[in-house]
Amino acid sequence: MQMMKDRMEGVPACTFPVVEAPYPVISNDWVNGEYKLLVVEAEAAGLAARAGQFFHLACPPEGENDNFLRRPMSIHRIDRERGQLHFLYKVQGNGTRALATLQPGDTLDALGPVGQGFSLPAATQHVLMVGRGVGLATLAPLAQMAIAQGAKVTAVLSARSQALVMGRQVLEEAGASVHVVTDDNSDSDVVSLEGFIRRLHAASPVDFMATCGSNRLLMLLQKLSEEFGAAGQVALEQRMGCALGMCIACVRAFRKEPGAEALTYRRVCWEGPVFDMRETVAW
Amino acid sequence: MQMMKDRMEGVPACTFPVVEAPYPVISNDWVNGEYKLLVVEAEAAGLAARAGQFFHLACPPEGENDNFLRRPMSIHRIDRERGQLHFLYKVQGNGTRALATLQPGDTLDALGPVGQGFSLPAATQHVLMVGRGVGLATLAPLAQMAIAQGAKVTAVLSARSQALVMGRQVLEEAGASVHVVTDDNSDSDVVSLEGFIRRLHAASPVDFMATCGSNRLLMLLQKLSEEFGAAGQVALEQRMGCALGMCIACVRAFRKEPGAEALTYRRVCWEGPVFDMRETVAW
Amino acid sequence: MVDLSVRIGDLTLANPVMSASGTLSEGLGDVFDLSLLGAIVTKTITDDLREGNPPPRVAELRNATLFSIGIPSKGAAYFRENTVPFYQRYNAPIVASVSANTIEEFGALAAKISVPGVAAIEANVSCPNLKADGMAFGMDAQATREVVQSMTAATRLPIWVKLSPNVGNIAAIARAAEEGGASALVVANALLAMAIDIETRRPKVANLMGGITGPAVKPVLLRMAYQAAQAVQIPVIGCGGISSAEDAIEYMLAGASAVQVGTASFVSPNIMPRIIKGIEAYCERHGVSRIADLTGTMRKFDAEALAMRGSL
Amino acid sequence: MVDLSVRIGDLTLANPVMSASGTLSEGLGDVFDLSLLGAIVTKTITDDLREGNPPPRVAELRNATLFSIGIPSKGAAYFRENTVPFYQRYNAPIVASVSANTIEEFGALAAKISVPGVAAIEANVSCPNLKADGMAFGMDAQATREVVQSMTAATRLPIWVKLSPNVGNIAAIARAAEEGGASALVVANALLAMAIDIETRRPKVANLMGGITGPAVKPVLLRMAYQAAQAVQIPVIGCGGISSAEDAIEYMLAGASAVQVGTASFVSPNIMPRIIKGIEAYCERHGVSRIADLTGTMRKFDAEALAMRGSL
Ligand SMILES: Cc1cc2nc3c(=O)[nH]c(=O)nc-3n(C[C@H](O)[C@H](O)[C@H](O)COP(=O)(O)OP(=O)(O)OC[C@H]3O[C@@H](n4cnc5c(N)ncnc54)[C@H](O)[C@@H]3O)c2cc1C
Ligand SMILES: Cc1cc2nc3c(=O)[nH]c(=O)nc-3n(C[C@H](O)[C@H](O)[C@H](O)COP(=O)(O)OP(=O)(O)OC[C@H]3O[C@@H](n4cnc5c(N)ncnc54)[C@H](O)[C@@H]3O)c2cc1C
Ligand SMILES: Cc1cc2nc3c(=O)[nH]c(=O)nc-3n(C[C@H](O)[C@H](O)[C@H](O)COP(=O)(O)O)c2cc1C
Ligand SMILES: Cc1cc2nc3c(=O)[nH]c(=O)nc-3n(C[C@H](O)[C@H](O)[C@H](O)COP(=O)(O)O)c2cc1C
Ligand code: FES
Ligand code: FES
Repeated sequence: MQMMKDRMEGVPACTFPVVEAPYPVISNDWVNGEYKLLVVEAEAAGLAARAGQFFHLACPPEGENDNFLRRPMSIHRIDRERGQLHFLYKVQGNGTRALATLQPGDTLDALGPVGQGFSLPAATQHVLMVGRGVGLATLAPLAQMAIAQGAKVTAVLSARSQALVMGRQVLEEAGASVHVVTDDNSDSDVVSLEGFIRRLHAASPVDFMATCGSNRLLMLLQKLSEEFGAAGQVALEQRMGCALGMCIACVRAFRKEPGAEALTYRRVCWEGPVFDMRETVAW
Repeated sequence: MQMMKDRMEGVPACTFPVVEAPYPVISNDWVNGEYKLLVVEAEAAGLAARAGQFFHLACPPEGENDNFLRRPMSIHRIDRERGQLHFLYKVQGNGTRALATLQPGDTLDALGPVGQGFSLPAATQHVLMVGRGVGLATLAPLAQMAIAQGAKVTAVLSARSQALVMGRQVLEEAGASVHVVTDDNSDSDVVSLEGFIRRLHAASPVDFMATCGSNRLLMLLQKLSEEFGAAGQVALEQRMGCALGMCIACVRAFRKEPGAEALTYRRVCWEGPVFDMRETVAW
Repeated sequence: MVDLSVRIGDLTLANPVMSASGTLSEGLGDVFDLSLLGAIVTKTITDDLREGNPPPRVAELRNATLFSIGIPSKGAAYFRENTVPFYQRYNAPIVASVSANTIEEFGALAAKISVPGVAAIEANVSCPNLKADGMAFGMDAQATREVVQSMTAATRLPIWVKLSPNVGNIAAIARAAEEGGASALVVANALLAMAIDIETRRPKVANLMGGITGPAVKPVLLRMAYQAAQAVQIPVIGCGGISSAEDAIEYMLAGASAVQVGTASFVSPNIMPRIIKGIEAYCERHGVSRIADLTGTMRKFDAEALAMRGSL
Repeated sequence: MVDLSVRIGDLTLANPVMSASGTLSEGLGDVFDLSLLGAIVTKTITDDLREGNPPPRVAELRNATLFSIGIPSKGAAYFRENTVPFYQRYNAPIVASVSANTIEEFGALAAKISVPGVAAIEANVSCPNLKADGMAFGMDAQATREVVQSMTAATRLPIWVKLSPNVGNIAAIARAAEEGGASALVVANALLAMAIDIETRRPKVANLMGGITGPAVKPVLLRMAYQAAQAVQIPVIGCGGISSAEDAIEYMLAGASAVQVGTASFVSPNIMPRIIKGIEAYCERHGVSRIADLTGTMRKFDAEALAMRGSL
């Protein structure tokens, strides 16, 4: 705590909420065969991030790939005690492969926090979050926030196999009750999940739902949230230029109003990445 | 020698004299505050290089600088016994700064040998070579060649200070008698040098002269070689694209015939880098 | 102390660095104080409401990006009521970029947005995404002249014309814009380009073609800025691939009076203030007391002296 | 086994990879067997003797080069007596690139070099270095048409036309060349560009402007190759920034029947054989049995389906 205090004193009056800064890398280890967890040391501006916000990360150039653009990455964990930010990312293309080369002692050039995070109605009692694959990275801070707000959290983690389940520990530490479903176990399909959620809701009514990373899950939660009368939000992805609302590249089509037929483009980085499920068009 | 033989046996029939290949780096050390000596392991094609030829070196990308083009570099020493090539280079711009980062165990991507080297008339008795700065890098293999051909070699090394004199050892090992002149010592000016060369010539007539790296020295040797009736060659530099005669970028103006007034462009990489002094235009 | 101010027609800018249209929005104000800028050029608007192109709208290239945004627009009324008041909180002139479907509409839109707070109007006659095959007003000298005439007749604000680089003879278009009454030229918009994902065989942006922006194409745009500056008397504002003070200075030496920075702000949102500082440092190092004195001071090689010389 | 051959008019090439004019000479034969190439395109000659531009003629750019060579030439007689016999030792068709000062001279030169061993003639109507401000035949549709007509009247060899990219409407020029009787188009020559050393304030090449070549500008040239291929029935040969099999395939998907490789051979002289192998491997991986089947198989996004979708 003392350390934290000193760090905050060193920071100039934080008039600009978004900072482009070098973050010292603390660790960058594989969590399974596909994902790495990047932990960096953060200053006040970075730690002010809210659940659902993201950072825009510069990936080091590698050989022929200069990785010209930054890459958007959700905050997986905001550890204000230790003054750390966690990113959980899938190593897939040129950019994330280059990110994967960062080592303790290197610095991560990150821009953020940016975007509209989750907003949880004050009276929320029971949050259900369902995430698949990398979607899990984004949902964890919501659990932290919901529990801090006094709500109960049930997190359903869906993955191809048990070995690919991630984030369980972060969620349980935050106080969520975690339910794992896998393709291997044949309980990750929509029908099984719908059954599970209906039973859960019957036992303890769900009044807020959140998801990320799967169209299939989004459609299921859209249906159930409407039926249950629960609020619902979804974190979306799109290719980005600036992450600051400037280039208007990261649009997706949304209903002009919740439930409306008429569509309009909105910027995932600026109006989102978290959107009301009722205005979101499944893809 | 056994090692050498094995290496040569591994090489495919050398129908193509110019090879683009990875050369294992053996060492890359500073020889003074400005120059580094890069020693690489070479195959038969590389070791077939002749005095005055050069290689076109790919410099690793570094940060924003992709060092798109290769850099021409003279062969400073062809060590056929050890199967090594030496490059002596000045660290000055983006490319050479990147070259300077190569470490033992890395590989150097080199294209060569290319260019027309020195050609020494068979009956040559006494070779005088005068080099300044990086010019010395280029002249050393000529000493080796001349002595192998039975000629005597006097090498004049000119430098700003004693500390910047390089290549003395290579030359002496080859059997040349070395004379050092420096600005600090006030004996590197043209007048002093001219005196020295005249005395040398009087004692032991010079019938071949070579130089590299200084316009001032070129003009002096042009005058003296004409007066002494000695042959003379000079190694020149120019910005290059391909080093294979293809792009016609590396031209300089030359006399159409030795001594002629009419000028024409010739490619430094293809018709040179070694030219007859009598067709060379001082700059 | 270096005098950083530059004059663009009747307008004096505190420094020569401004945003390129379509690359700045409110969000940049979350990163630094936009009052530091020489000017704030806003995203092009049309008076008709537009959603823009379908996504994906951006692809990463080597040292460059391919953007295909179209001109999403909320119209002139929204601009007057929201955009202008927002940027008026900053102490930098607002330059309003506009586009339209016809010459008359260019004039009408210029009139509609000539409101207090707007210091100049930039005519985007060159957006490569709007018309099939990239054809635009800016590819034709006569159409360019008429667009400017229509606008100068409709407003007393200075008109800047942002040229299209997708032309054979930029000097001719530059002269046409000057004849039409332009106060300054922005040279230039983005070169039309495309890229294909060879695994899916699909174009990398949905709209097939887009504008290539960023450092990769700077030498082409720099050449055009030079040619335009040679062709006209009015100030030229360089634009294309500027991502450092060195790039900005290169444009100024070639004849630009000021510069616009686009894609570089996406890569590094603080780049514009850094460029301003960097130009200042260069001027100090080179003993230049007024930044405006850099404009057009490239020293050509003497062709004759060079003709048969081979010096490095 | 993939069939690598492609047809360019009446000519069948063993594979679609050839040199770009001005980027191959005898020296490359010291590195690999030039018989591996689809064709050997020789450096542009004029009939008059020329020394070319003063040095420095080359500057390094990011991911690109700036070349300002001019057209040094030893004339038609030297070409017939030396260049053709030299390349005849290889088993690859020779394509002779020519340029001239007038339309008539284009025809006359074509006649002079129509000797056994030459398989086609490429008209370089686009060299950006020859005329002030980069103006060239290739910037004008009518002049391009007449150049080709003059050449087809003077020789029975197929005429390829290498277009200039420094134009607004490449499709119009492409159609003019086709109407003139061209057998194929090469799209395109180098974009005119410049660069300034801000410390010395001097241009980086003595001639001030030069052609920017290499990967940086590929997306612009690819767009032009696509537009030209859409506009004509004759084969298009893609050229500009190709430095890998992936690049070559991208051009073919966009509509090119073959490709020319330039600057990449300077960076890596073995690149052309590597590209040939790489295209073959891609075809095998994708179950394409004839390389010629790649041409024009880019799959456009369905505009309607996309219109309001937001999928990644
Ligand atoms: C708001 C947001 C939060 C995200 N959070 C996470 C996270 O916490 N963990 C994680 O693993 N991934 C996350 N992603 C996805 C992540 O951005 C991509 O995996 C990453 O950009 C891929 O980069 P690459 O260079 O490795 O892949 P490549 O496919 O080589 O990338 C090529 C280009 O496409 C873009 N791109 C590719 N996939 C995506 C994508 N899914 N979303 C956006 N842009 C993409 C890249 O940024 C790059 O510009 C998030 C995306 C968004 C929009
Ligand atoms: C045939 C030949 C042999 C050479 N041998 C040696 C040698 O043995 N040792 C040595 O230290 N140097 C030698 N040089 C010079 C060496 O090539 C340059 O020092 C080097 O290219 C500089 O690269 P840079 O990126 O560090 O410099 P920068 O100035 O950043 O280079 C910018 C560009 O200019 C070119 N360039 C700059 N200076 C020269 C130059 N003098 N000659 C040719 N191109 C240049 C570079 O290749 C590059 O393309 C030789 C040059 C030639 C032509
Ligand atoms: C995302 C994006 C949107 C743009 N929108 C506009 C626009 O609305 N109007 C306009 O005149 N230019 C627009 N441009 C072009 C830029 O203003 C600028 O001319 C171009 O990006 C080249 O500069 P740069 O290389 O610094 O990015 C846009 C560019 C980008 C990258
Ligand atoms: C050094 C050099 C010389 C060139 N000379 C010619 C020429 O004589 N005739 C011609 O049509 N194109 C010439 N070009 C253009 C190339 O043929 C080619 O169109 C251009 O380099 C683009 O391809 P690249 O990016 O693969 O290099 C030359 C290019 C270079 C780099
Ligand atoms: S990424 Fe630029 S507006 Fe969203
Ligand atoms: S460097 Fe290309 S011809 Fe000499």
